[in-house]
Amino acid sequence: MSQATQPLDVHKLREDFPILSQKVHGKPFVFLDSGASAQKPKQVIEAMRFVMEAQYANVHRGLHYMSEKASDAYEAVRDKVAELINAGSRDEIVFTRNATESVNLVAYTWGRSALKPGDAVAVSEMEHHANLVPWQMLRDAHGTALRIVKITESGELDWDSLEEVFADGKVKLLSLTHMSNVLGTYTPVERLAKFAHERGAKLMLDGAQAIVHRAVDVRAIDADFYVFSGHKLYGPTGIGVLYAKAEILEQMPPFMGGGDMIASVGYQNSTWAKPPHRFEAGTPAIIETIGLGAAIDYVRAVGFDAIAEHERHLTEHALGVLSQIEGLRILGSAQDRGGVISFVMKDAHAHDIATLLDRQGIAVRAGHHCAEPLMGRLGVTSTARASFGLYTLPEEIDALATGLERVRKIFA
Amino acid sequence: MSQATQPLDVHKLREDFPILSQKVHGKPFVFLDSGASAQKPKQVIEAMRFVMEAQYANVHRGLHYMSEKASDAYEAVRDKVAELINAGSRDEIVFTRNATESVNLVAYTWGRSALKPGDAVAVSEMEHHANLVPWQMLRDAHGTALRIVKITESGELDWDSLEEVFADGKVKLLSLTHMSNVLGTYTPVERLAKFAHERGAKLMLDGAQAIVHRAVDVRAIDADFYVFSGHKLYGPTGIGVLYAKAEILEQMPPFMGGGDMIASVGYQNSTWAKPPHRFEAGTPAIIETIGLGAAIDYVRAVGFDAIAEHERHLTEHALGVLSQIEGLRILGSAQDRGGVISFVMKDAHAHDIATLLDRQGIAVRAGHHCAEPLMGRLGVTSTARASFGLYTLPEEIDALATGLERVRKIFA
Amino acid sequence: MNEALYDSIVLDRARHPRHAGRPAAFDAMGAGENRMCGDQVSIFRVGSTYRHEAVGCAILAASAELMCDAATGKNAGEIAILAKSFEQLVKTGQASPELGDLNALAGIAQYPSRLRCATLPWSALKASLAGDPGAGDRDHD
Amino acid sequence: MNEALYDSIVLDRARHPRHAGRPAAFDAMGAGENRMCGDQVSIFRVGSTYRHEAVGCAILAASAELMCDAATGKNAGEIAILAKSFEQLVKTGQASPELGDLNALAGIAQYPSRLRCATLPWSALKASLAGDPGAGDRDHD
Ligand SMILES: Cc1ncc(COP(=O)(O)O)c(C=O)c1O
Ligand SMILES: Cc1ncc(COP(=O)(O)O)c(C=O)c1O
Repeated sequence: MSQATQPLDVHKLREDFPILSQKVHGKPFVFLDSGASAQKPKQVIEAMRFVMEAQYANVHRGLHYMSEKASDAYEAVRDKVAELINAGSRDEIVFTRNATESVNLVAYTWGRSALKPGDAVAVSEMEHHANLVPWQMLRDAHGTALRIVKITESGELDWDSLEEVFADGKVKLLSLTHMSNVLGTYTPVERLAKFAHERGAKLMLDGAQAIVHRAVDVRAIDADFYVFSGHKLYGPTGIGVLYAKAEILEQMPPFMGGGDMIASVGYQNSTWAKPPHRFEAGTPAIIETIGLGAAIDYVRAVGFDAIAEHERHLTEHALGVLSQIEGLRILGSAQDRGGVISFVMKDAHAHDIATLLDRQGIAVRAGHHCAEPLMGRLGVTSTARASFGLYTLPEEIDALATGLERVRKIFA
Repeated sequence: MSQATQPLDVHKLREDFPILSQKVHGKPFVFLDSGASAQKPKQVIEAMRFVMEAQYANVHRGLHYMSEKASDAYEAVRDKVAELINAGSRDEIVFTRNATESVNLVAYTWGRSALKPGDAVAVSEMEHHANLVPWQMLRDAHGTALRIVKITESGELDWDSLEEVFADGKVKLLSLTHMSNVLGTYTPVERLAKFAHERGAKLMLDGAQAIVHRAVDVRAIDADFYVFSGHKLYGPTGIGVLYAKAEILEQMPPFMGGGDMIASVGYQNSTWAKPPHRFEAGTPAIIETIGLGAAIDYVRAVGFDAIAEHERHLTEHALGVLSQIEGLRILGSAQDRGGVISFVMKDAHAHDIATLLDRQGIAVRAGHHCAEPLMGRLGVTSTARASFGLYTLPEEIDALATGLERVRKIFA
Repeated sequence: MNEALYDSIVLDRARHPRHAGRPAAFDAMGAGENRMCGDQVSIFRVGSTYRHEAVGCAILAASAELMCDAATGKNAGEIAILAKSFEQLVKTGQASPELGDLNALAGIAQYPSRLRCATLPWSALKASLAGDPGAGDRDHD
Repeated sequence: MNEALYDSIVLDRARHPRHAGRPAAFDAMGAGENRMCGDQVSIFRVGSTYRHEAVGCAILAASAELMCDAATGKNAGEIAILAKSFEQLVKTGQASPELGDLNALAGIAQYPSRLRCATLPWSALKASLAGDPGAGDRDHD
């Protein structure tokens, strides 16, 4: 265990999250569902309030004070995002609604222009629907193939399968999760980028989970596309990010048409603005983007090294205590894993687990986690999942274990 | 002037909008840019704060308390929107980012499935880019035609041109603004619906402006599609609405793929959820939707009759005082018009007008207002535009007039 | 801890079902599926008795069990009335005497997101009565 | 009211231009356009003098005028240095002696959204020097 970084003062950080002091069913609220969406610190809530109370107007086209203030605040977040992921330029950052829209944007625009019918897109067995369904839709509309890279029993990418999928040279895009929202697995992204690039394919990473837990450097990875959502990163809903390398973005046709994405419009023809504006049609999520900026400031002030270290401790602790529970099985055992743990219990269905834990104030998620095919691969219909945030306490994991013991007794 | 409705107590309402008491360049802030985006009442700011501080989690798939609370609050807004526009069912309400996305959604899904190459879409000369560019993109991708219905000198729809555009029976969609964001013109939507339906075409209305100023009844209009944005209706950014008749929505293929829009997902194939969820992929704009709900509650409590009456007075007053200013020309003189007034001034460019007014604390918009082709039609490159909200005072219009007199003297 | 929903009847019937398993021969069947969580249930009519095959949570299994109990010997009209009362029960949490053991599921009213677990067997039962095996509830939400 | 940007030089030159109008013959030209607001400007070099055709606001017109004044008689290297100083001026609002009358545009620094109005003629001038008439600034933002 590295001692290089100062451990988080989690109790102090928790004061920033008003919701965590709520009671649920009369019990202290134990929120273990950050993987679905994280809670918001006061700093984010305050930033959104501030813009609405003091600096609000529509952006970009306004020549008056409020519009300039709002535009500046909005565009400043592009710089913050670029810094967060170490993009080469702010113009490589496109604002979307969420990770899902980011993937769809790439599928609709790059997919339908850079890919030809017969080209293949490869994803893995452990993708979120957001990184599977858009490629099925592209396949059906555009004639590209869709290939599935297998995972091993431990829940890691199967490199033999990867080789196989790439064997005939048809794969032009490898689109993978950076961290599985079910198994917690981190994928070896630098190696994957090299692998894909050597074979003439681009690499897209679904960073919806990964962005939250560790520092991400898209240039060090050499990712061609990287997507994530603001709401999992302690920011508001309604705002997501697409990163793509400048030379790729420049070649991409627009996704949606409307205001702000054009260079000029005539009744018959229009020309497109340069990236990133080309991909941001209509009034953007101004307030939410500014909220995301505050979230980025927040996590960077806390520090990704400390967050990663904290979550590593939590995950180790959780794996330890959960493995003590009779009849409980943890899914996935990847070497490199983040703070997301899925499990099933003998005789107790995941939904019953979630409902019974809820009565104890403990929030976990139960279901297929938008990864239905992975459920089939794992031989289950659903799992219960506990996922951690920077505000999660080891005691909360102990409460989960106690709660699960009760569940076990009820169903024993 | 009807006396049926109680006049608004505007001074009292203004207390709900914290931003209006800001000073700008040391002057009282006169915000005449509500047509671009409206300011937010405390009630909306508070609703968003509340959800983030007390009831936040991801929606739909959660079996725990916070998720149920958030899901209930989110879905309740669908009912509020359905009531607001008198939709036949809550399932006819799709949440999007903004009006722009709503139009694009229809163009991508209904446009590419219900329209065949050779079919035509008709729009008017006074459309916002949001209701023009998506149809150009559809034309280029799908082979549909795009036709332009002319407007008259007064800035109203030219019915002869409309007849002409429909003459060969190829038009399958008439997509029109319900209220022009440049000229203020209201279009006669009931009559247009009848016209289109008699000729076998659907009617789509861009209600981005109209929804703010008067009560809208999509069933009385018999509109097939209706779109608007939350941020112009005193709600947050990042949330918009698409209404479509149930039987149309049911036939529409999905737009984006991902979580929440599926019935089942396999590695190879997926099936779609019923509307409206089919069109809402990924984590929705939960906080913003709840904010929109608060905005709807707010405007309905104020009352659309009173709002319409107030804005009619303001518009009359503004047309009166502005027409006194030497060298100022108001664009458009429609019989039925709302609280948006565009003008140009002899010798003073719209940008110079906006900058000089801003120095006096007065915010107006200047430019092409995302209606570049209309600028050409009107023979100008840009206009200055004052637009009103429920919080606008007649005195603010007088301040505008005084400011414009100064501008005139500077350029005289 | 308020675990009333998982009272002894519910747990007992979930773990020790009396009507589970596909009969060798049957007069009618109906199925229901909740694709969001993978719950599946089939209902089989054999004369005026019912059996089920339920794959899912305890609430689904117990609901299927207690429904088979209650439906036995009833005709379609009587079952329709029972189904209505049951729907009231799970929505309001108000027990009502004619529901007998089914009242054990009243607690579901506190868990709106679990409602479908309790009502899915009833959709499948209706489908079996309608003679349309596929007419069960297949929505995602 | 702080209307310093619209001081007498700026207004005077916008309304009474000395270098406006396309010359019958010229040695080089360059154009710039701001599509967001419709501003357009062309710059023509005739020997070592400059003329412009500016369609847009007063800031654009005045900037084109004062630039033509300042560029007259200068070579490409000198103009490049001047352009740099001008850029500093409009970004920082700090007047600097070598800019002479151009300092009248210092006030633009308070209006970031109007910056392009002042710099567009300079982009067009650079394009004319580069010998690429279309290389002017055509961005939308
Ligand atoms: C008439 C009209 N249509 C469409 C839009 C686009 O709205 P949004 O930018 O919120 O998508 C606007 C607003 O600018 C508008 O005024
Ligand atoms: C791995 C992964 N990818 C994509 C998504 C989709 O994110 P969103 O719903 O914010 O678009 C999620 C979140 O649910 C996720 O966990």
